[in-house]
Amino acid sequence: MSADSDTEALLDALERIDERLHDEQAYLTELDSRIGDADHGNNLARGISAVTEKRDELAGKPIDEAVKTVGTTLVSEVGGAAGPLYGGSVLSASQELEGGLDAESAVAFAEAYREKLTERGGARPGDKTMVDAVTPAVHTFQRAVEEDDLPSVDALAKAVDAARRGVEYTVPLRASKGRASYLGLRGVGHRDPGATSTLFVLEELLATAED
Amino acid sequence: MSADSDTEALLDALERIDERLHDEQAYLTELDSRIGDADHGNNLARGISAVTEKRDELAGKPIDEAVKTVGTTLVSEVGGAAGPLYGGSVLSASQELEGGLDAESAVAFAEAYREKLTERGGARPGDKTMVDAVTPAVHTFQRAVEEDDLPSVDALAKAVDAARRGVEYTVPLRASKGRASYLGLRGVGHRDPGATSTLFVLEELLATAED
Amino acid sequence: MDKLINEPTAYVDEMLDGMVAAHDGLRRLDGTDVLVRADGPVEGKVAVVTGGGSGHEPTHAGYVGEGMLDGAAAGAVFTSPTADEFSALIDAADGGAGVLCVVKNYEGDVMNFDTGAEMAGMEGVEDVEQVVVNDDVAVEDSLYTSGRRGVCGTILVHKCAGAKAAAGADLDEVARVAEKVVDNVGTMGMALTSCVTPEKGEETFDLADDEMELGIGIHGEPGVERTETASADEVADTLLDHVLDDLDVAAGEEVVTIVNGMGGTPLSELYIVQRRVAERLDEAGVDVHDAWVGDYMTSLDMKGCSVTVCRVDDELKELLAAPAETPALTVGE
Amino acid sequence: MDKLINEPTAYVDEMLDGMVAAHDGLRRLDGTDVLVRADGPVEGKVAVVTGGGSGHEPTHAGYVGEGMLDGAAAGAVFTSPTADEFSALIDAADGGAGVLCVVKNYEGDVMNFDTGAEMAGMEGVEDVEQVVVNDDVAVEDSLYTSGRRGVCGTILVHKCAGAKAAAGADLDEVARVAEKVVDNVGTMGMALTSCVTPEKGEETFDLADDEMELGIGIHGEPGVERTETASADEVADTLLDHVLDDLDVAAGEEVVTIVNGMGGTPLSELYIVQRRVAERLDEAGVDVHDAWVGDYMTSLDMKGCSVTVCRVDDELKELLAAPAETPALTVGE
Ligand SMILES: Nc1ncnc2c1ncn2[C@@H]1O[C@H](COP(=O)(O)OP(=O)(O)O)[C@@H](O)[C@H]1O
Ligand SMILES: Nc1ncnc2c1ncn2[C@@H]1O[C@H](COP(=O)(O)OP(=O)(O)O)[C@@H](O)[C@H]1O
Ligand SMILES: [Mg+2]
Ligand SMILES: [Mg+2]
Ligand SMILES: [Mg+2]
Ligand SMILES: [Mg+2]
Repeated sequence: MSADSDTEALLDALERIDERLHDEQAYLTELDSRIGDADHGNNLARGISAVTEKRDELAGKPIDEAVKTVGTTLVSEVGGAAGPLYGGSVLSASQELEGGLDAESAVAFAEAYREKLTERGGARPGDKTMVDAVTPAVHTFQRAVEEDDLPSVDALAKAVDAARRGVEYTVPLRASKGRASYLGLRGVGHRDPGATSTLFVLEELLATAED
Repeated sequence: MSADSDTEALLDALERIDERLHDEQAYLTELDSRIGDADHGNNLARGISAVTEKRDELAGKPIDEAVKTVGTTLVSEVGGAAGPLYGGSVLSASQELEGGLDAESAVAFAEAYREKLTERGGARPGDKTMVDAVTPAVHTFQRAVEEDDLPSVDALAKAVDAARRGVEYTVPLRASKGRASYLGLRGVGHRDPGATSTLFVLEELLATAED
Repeated sequence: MDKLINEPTAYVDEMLDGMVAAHDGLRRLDGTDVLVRADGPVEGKVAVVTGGGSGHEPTHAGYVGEGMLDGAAAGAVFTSPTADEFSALIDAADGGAGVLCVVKNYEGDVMNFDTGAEMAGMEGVEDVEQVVVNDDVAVEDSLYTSGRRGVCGTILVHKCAGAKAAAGADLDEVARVAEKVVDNVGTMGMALTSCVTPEKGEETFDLADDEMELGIGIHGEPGVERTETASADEVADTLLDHVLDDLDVAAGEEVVTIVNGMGGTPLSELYIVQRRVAERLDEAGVDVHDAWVGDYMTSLDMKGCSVTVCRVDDELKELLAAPAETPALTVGE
Repeated sequence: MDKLINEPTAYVDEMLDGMVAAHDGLRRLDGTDVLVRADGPVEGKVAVVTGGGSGHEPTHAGYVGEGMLDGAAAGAVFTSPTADEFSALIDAADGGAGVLCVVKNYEGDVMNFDTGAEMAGMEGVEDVEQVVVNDDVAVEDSLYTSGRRGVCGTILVHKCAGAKAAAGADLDEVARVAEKVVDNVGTMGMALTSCVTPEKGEETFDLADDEMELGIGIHGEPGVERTETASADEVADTLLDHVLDDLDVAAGEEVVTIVNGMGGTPLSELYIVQRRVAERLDEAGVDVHDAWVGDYMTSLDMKGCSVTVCRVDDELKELLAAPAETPALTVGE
């Protein structure tokens, strides 16, 4: 059944993301200590651990329900800014997967994620937040699928590339949202933690898709 | 007049003691940090400064009155254990100098100082306190003057020597009085700050006498 | 690591248990990190609640009790609580007359509280109002920031709103009073050392012995400027000048001040700062109605302080003087 | 140096001015480092006074006020006040019904207080009694020590004696109650870091990151034993075991506990210790009547804590619950 194999892929992806975020926990927290409050890696590690603990529960669900549970779990475990942003956006975008996961619904999911994220946090590109990784990634993915008719994996590879450039783009910026905004020009020269973690998640999604 | 020259000598001595205690302030405090609360040098420096500020007032007094003022000043400025011990003993012994300062009254002063000190603090030789410098110094001075008929300066030199041995004697002792007593065996191996400062004062008295 | 802790991950949980063990007036909601008044919810009274990351003790739950807060949600260290926790808090505190949520301005707190309030709304708590405190004058409120942070002035909001609610006012009135404090309070802080979080176990930022950070928040985040250390008087002057300037306090006006410690600075030093703050206000002809000195909103073991000034009128003075009985603040009858 | 100070030599003077600036209830005796109740002396009431070195804030003057102390003399940092100061304190506090001096056991304090009492006696204050507190169970009371130190248990002596005096008891009765607390209280402390005195500007003793000192006093003096650091629970167990053992507390007895911070340890960690103390006493069947958690008697910026246990009967419980209004401790009606 399609629901099952989609969810299976999700579980694979979550496992990879779990490993990656724990590997990068200290690094992300370190980035956050430069321009924030030194907890971003810890927040995400706590969240993804809670998600993977629900592995069995997720396994029995169709993809949209499973993703929804991922979102609510993040909302109720991560806290801080990242919790409602990551979790709330996943939660809200999950409904795009009602009919299962394919190239089209993946694009819809991505766009819904981006929309909810910007609506919730009020950040625009250039504000030095996770939005700077998410926006170019989503637009690139969308164009690659819808206009260039690329296979999803190739489209995702392009999206990851775009996100990576988005992360680098945050370095010289002055933040206008989040704790980094309190620093004014002192934050210039530092990578945004939320954008960076977004890139890590996308990289793991790509690795799953490539397998 | 005898009163004047005695007081003059006292002022000379106080000036030297003032310089010495300030020179050794950090060292005495350091000793106190090993087995006490790291303030002995500061306490004495504060006290001797207050005394030398009264230079003009002291200059007009006969020796016993001047020494009495030194005692009360120490009592009201030093605080801690050293204040009542040093100051109270000087204060109490000052009356031995009513007839002026000579070898005989100096012995009486020294003995009265020792007596008041041990009465007030309840420490005996071997308790690892200033008593370990004071007791041998006083006894040596007394014998040198009264039995060996040595001139005061030579007697004082012997007393200083005795005090120095008293200070060294405190090193391997376990304290039974003062803050050092709380340490039990951990205080063994450290010089007592109060005995050490007593030695410094005696050395300056000797230097004054020798001039 | 120079900390009295067991597992870093158990930090918040064990601290909350310790608070409940010490204070009969507090109760922990099962399965949450929310503390509420043991005798609550108080039927017919507007509830005043708050929440935020841990590490600021006695903020937040230290102010839960008669005459002040009805409950507080605790997040992980420096991390705002999740929406669920806020929702559980609102549900438990509601005594039927509505709930005022006092939130320190930061997107994380606001977003989680918003979601929590929505969730509580779904469960039948209808009247939930939010007041956002943004007293940190070190941060410009401009397009380039997410607004000013909420810091130590929040305690005065808790006190006044709590007293108003205790006096039987309705939700609108309680919210009005809270907003009045927000409109009249300013704070600026500084750090002499970084704090050490239990999870990281080492200093969040490097600060040399002869450096300090001005305009810090309460999460170990860097401040707005790094300078050479200065005397207590100079520090007091700098903080106070910024705050007075921002509030535009004039001679003849009445204020309440807080010299707040960041957790690792001894009380004696706070009084040295207080001395100068009082001297300066006296010189400026500003009337100090009351002065608080102590650790009200901390940043773990950080050394440093903040200075808060709040302009008060008769209403606020009366609310500040009203009785309160909480672990961290007691005002007698 | 990470301190909010001006000149180190002005430390005590400026701190006292800051206290008076913040607290209307306090008055400074001209030309001294003595703070007394602004509304004192209270005619016909026994006065309860104390004093000691500075650096332990809110001890001592933080407990001056209605229902507790009538005045306190402040010495230089960690140095007992001089006899003059004690004498001035006794004179100023005397309301004609006699003065009880609460002294923490240490030769310096006792000698200066004795001399001060003699001097006050010469000036017409006749009834002066001294109670010496020696609650530190870490120190053996033997020929080899100058007796046990007085530490945090002293606050309970202040509270009970102050309440008894406020209730109109005579000097003998006030002294009896103070002695009763002394007979039933024990404390043990530990340090994770050395404190830094303003004059020295660096740590008094070296303590590696993975070491702690057990059985410390409150003057930055070394403790009785240096060990590897341990978890909060293990620390709580060690301190509590020593105290319970010394007091010989049995199941079914009632106690009040204090988990006291040494100045640099955040409140959150004290609650983690409190959690374990409460758990252990519960297991032992000891009834905890009340638990205090906070910075009551500190050692500048030292990190660490002490645990105090005091056996209480109905009389002491009533005195502890009596109203008090002081800068550091308020008990409502
Ligand atoms: N308003 C916002 N919109 C989008 N992203 C934001 C916003 N505020 C913060 N972020 C992102 O959140 C990240 C910080 O997350 P985290 O450290 O977990 O939360 P907190 O800031 O509450 O400590 C930032 O690096 C930034 O990418
Ligand atoms: N009971 C006592 N008898 C004699 N000398 C004492 C006694 N107690 C302390 N001392 C001396 O006082 C010295 C410490 O003085 P100081 O550091 O100024 O006072 P404190 O101990 O109050 O900090 C000790 O080194 C010791 O020589
Ligand atoms: Mg963060
Ligand atoms: Mg000393
Ligand atoms: Mg955070
Ligand atoms: Mg001392």
